[in-house]
Amino acid sequence: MLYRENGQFKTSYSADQQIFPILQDRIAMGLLLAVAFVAVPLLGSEYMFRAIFIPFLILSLAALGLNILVGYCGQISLGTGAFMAVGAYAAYNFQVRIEGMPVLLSMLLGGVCATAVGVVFGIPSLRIKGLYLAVATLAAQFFVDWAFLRIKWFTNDSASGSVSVANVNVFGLAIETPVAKYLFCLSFLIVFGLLAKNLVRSHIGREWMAIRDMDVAAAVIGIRPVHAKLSAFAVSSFIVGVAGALWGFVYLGSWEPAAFSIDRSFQLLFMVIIGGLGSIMGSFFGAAFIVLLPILLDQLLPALGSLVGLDFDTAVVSHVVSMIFGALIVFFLIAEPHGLARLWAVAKEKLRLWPFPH
Amino acid sequence: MKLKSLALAAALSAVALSTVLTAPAAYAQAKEQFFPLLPYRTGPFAPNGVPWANGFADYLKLVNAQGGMNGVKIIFEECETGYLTDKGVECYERLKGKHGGATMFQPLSTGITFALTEKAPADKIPLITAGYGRSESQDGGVFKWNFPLMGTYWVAADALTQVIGKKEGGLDKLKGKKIALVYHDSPYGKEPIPLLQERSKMHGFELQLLPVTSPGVEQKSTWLQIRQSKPDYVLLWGWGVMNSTALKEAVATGYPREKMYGVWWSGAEPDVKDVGDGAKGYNAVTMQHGAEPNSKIVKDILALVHGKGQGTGPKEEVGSVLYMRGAISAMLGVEGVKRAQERFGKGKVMTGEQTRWGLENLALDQKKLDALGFAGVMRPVSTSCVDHVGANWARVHTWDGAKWSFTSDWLQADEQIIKPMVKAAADKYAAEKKLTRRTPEDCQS
Amino acid sequence: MTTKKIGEVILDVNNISLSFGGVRALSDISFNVREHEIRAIIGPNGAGKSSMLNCINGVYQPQQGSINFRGQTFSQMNSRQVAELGFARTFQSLALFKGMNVIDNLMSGRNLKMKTNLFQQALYLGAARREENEHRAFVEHIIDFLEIQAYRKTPVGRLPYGLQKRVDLGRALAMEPQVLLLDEPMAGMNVEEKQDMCRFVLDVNDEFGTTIVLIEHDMGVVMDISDRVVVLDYGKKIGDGTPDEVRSNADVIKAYLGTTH
Amino acid sequence: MGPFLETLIGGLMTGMLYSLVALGFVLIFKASGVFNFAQGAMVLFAALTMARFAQWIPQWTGLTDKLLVNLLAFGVAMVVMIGVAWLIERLVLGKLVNQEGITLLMATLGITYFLDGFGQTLFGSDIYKIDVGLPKDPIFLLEQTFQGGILVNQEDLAAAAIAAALVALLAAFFQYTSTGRALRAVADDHQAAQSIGIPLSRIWVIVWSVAGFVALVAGIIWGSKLGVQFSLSLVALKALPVVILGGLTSVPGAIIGGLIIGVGEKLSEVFIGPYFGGGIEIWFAYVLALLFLLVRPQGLFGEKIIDRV
Repeated sequence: MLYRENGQFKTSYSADQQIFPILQDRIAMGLLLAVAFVAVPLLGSEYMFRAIFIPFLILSLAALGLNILVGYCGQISLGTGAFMAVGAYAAYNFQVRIEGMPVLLSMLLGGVCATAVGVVFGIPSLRIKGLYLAVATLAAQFFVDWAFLRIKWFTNDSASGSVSVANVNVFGLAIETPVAKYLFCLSFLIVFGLLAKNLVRSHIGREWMAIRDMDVAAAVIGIRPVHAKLSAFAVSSFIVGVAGALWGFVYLGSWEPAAFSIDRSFQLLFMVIIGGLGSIMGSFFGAAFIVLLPILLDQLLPALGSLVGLDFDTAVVSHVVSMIFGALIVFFLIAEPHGLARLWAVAKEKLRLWPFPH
Repeated sequence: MKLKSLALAAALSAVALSTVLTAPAAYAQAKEQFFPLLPYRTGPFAPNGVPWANGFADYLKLVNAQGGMNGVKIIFEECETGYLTDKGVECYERLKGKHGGATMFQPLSTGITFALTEKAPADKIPLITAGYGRSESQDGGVFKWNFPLMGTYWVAADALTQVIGKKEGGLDKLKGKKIALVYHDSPYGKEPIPLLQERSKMHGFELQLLPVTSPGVEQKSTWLQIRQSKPDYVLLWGWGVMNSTALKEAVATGYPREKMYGVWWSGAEPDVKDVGDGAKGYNAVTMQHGAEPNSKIVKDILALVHGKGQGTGPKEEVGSVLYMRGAISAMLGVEGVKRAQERFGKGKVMTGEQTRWGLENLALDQKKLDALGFAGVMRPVSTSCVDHVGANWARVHTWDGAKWSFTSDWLQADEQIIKPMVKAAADKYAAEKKLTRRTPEDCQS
Repeated sequence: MTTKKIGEVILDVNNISLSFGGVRALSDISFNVREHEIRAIIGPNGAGKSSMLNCINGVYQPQQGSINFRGQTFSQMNSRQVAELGFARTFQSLALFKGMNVIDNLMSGRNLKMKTNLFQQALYLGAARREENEHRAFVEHIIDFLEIQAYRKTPVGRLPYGLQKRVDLGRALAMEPQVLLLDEPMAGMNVEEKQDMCRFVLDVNDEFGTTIVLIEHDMGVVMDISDRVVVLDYGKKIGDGTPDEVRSNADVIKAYLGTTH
Repeated sequence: MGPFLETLIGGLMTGMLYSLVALGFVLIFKASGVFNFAQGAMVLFAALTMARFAQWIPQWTGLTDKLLVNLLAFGVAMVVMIGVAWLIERLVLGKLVNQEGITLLMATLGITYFLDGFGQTLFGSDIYKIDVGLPKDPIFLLEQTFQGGILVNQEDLAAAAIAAALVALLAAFFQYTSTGRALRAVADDHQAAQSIGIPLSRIWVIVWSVAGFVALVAGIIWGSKLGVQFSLSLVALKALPVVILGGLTSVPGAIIGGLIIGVGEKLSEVFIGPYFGGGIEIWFAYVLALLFLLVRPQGLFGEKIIDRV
């Protein structure tokens, strides 16, 4: 009953173009932020922060980046892990090689490097489409994996090829405690989420979607595919790269290329599919879903098993998890190609019209 | 539409449930010491991960069956890592708080070890990385919480060079020889390189590095290169499916297995059993473990654990190489706790901090080992504040087509070579992390 | 309509030939278009009408021939360039951006005219916001003109065919074109829809004085609204002139009017 | 010279095996427009089934004759793969008709995860043995011409032979059987195929079964080389550059592409690799394919795509 938009008339185009045109949504968003910034830090347990919230936030950021490329511009990429890696290792190098380099800056610079690499590997997208491009991006994945294993310079000549960063602190505040890390990642996510939203609702966003939906028509109305695709690759890789830097600096603290393997690329792709292609919200839903599901099943299945008297060993559990993943991917593609975000929208639609069916 | 709302419901409930479930039960049981397990029973390396985990679990069960650690029973819980670093970190976070707090962690993965090395000090939980992990972490002065007990990959590599030296009739005879290192292209595989380079400088043998991309099922070109460069020996730093593949390729290119030496991850039954006779003559180093089907400890486990139908894995596996590895690793953890109890009170549950002291002051002499049933299996281990490795002895065993049997006597890695390397590496790490070495006072804590 | 003043020749198509692999799609086509006129291209299926338009706005690259627009001569057009010259076009098989709503589809027509850079857009302050609003205002005029106010926020994929055709036209108009290329704007429409569409085309033509080149099947419509007609058959030009001339052209009658469509 | 020839031959052999996996991709793509990422998972699944039944059948029935056991196991595996094909059509493809390629690709990613998990839950994740009696020992040619001779791996030789035979078989199947022709018809145009009364769903089941068969053979060969284990599903990643290079729709493309990649990768690793510290073959294959694409976006034998408006 409370969720109604009638009586809210837009008197200006800016008002009509807001991110959340409906008052109730704005209120809800405000509450959500309040919870995220105040309630969660007060209530969350350390495990929640370290094992759920922080990875969730960072991966949402990465998914957000990927969604711009896949969801908005329609250029599929199986090399996301590689771009995360570039972000992480580049940031690491800025950190260790330049004395007194502020962490925040090295992370952003990491993102910039990822952008460069992203654009380079995006160039094939001008010639090749769809499936072919998917394979082309795998080239990025494997090459980058190899480069960080082989080229000692990138890892500051560490014997084993894995690197670790000193205590992260930003503007003098140490990002040490789980809560601090959580808030750090959260602010990153919100800022980038906002910027991304602005991009996709401005003309650059329309260029991307035009290319995605009907590239010939897009060209005819004067959109340059080169510009659209490469800008999508650039923006996407930048965000993904920053996410990679966060993953290394804040979540792992010490890492090797395997942390950004092809599995990561697939994981992120799944987040985007399940969450909702072409939806900022969707990226968050997807990340939450994919981060939580295995953890949940890990703990749920043995419990269920013991109820019916068989005990799953950990191997079976993780196999079942991958089965469920697979099944869900297919399920979503069939039942709801636009993912959780769409379900969310549908639910809201219903609520708005409630109690009337239409 | 029905499907959709269903999915929505599923998604939401999943979120809701998880928030409830994943909060660890942080209540302490009376008299129960919690041992978390981070095995990998899945993925490309499962064949090696499984027996290790079973041995580990069985030993803990044995301890309980024998009345626990001075009356303190052990509870343990597994969390599958699949050898994925982020999964490992999640497991660590999940388990560290449970059942009154984790006693110690044994990550069983170089990647996870690296990640946890950053976290353990803050949580005051020691890390045991028996025979693996980062080699420089044996420097207790910098790595207060890491315990690469009974040797690191550097120890393993050093022992192997010595064996080869012996075979040639003296290390000096290695001059002008060529040794190829076929290694898993990852931090794990790269660990031995600095030491081998050091050795090759000393003795003037040529070291050929041949990385194999994980998981290592594609090695044709590697072995073609070996066939062309004809090294006198091949060191195999492989793993899981990579080992059997390497041996098969060796057969296919006709490289003599007698001249192949593997690290201990490449020297267990799963690595050779499906190559069978093809692997006959292949050697691997063992760090105080190995196939010991007749040792007392194995008999005990068969009697008190499998006998009661509580065996974790199949009976046949008990006493196999990696099974023993797991059992020994578990034993070291248990002994660490017992040692701690000697100082902080027998029959009490030890905190991670106390256990750390126990591990740092391990004194497993032959008598103790015999009592534990490890007579003949391993040599004494004794650690100190600066030395977190405790022992650097190794043996080589050889596959005769059906089973592994020891073909060398005990060798000790050369401290003169390893010590300075450890110190240098540890200092570099300390510098990177802006750490200062521990003071003698700190050692007393 | 007779009152409308037809201007100079602005678009001159000379000896265009196009082929895919071996297949000749167009051979040696020439015709011109005067300012403000409505120029129709007719012909049976596969006559090469759409290919002709595709050559003009750079979707296909003709092997021979040149196109002259307002004194500039091009042997090959590139879509971007053509758009900047002031060409807009609608598509036979709908080519709307299905994932976007009506407003965004029309706004995308304004893309060429939007100048703020990526960073301004990311911040969405000042310039970027102002720009959005100005162009939004213009788009709203078109929405009113095409009488689709009710569907502003509807994803075009969900609109009925007739309306989609209108949005397609709207997107072209949003570009404020000098020359409007319409590829079968009335194909597959019922009578009312056709009448509406005719009205829009004529209004565009005399309100905004836009020059229009249109492909159409429906002879009735063509003969009513167009000033001059080009007839293609199997990639060749077989007739050119006012509707009446064309009607009386023997080849045309044989090739086209005779046959049923 | 000797080493070069050796590497070349080795490369060709490996290439043959790549083609075998690539063939699976091409078949399915031709007939159902699906870029089947799950081909690797199918290889693993088929091989697991085969390996385990070869192990179980003697235990259950007491059969000892190795050939017979292998044949039985093969039969079982084949049936299973047909079942898988049917289920995939039923539960996945049937419900995704006329979706874009990307969607279908993602669907097969889902199938991949499912099959990997399912296979290992059923059959375990240890290393299993497939022994169809392929010879293991190397033979040496031209020992008088080259010192040390040229090494040829008999197993690879046999494998390559089988692969070649299989390709011939499939070619014949497509040429001369009515089903084969029907498949080609579908490949060329779905509507047309339907209009002349070829039921798509059945065709798809058949194609996926054929792909399953190819996967099984590939699985057996790789399996007997490497042992049957999770990593087997990764051979799909080796086959991707092959299909891309060869063109998604061309069977000969798959073969030639396979050979090119196989040779290119081995030569690069052996002769260029050392200068880069080795381990380059995995990405070299991809970069090779990529560079090639830039010149010829539709691949070696793929059909050219024209945008119609």
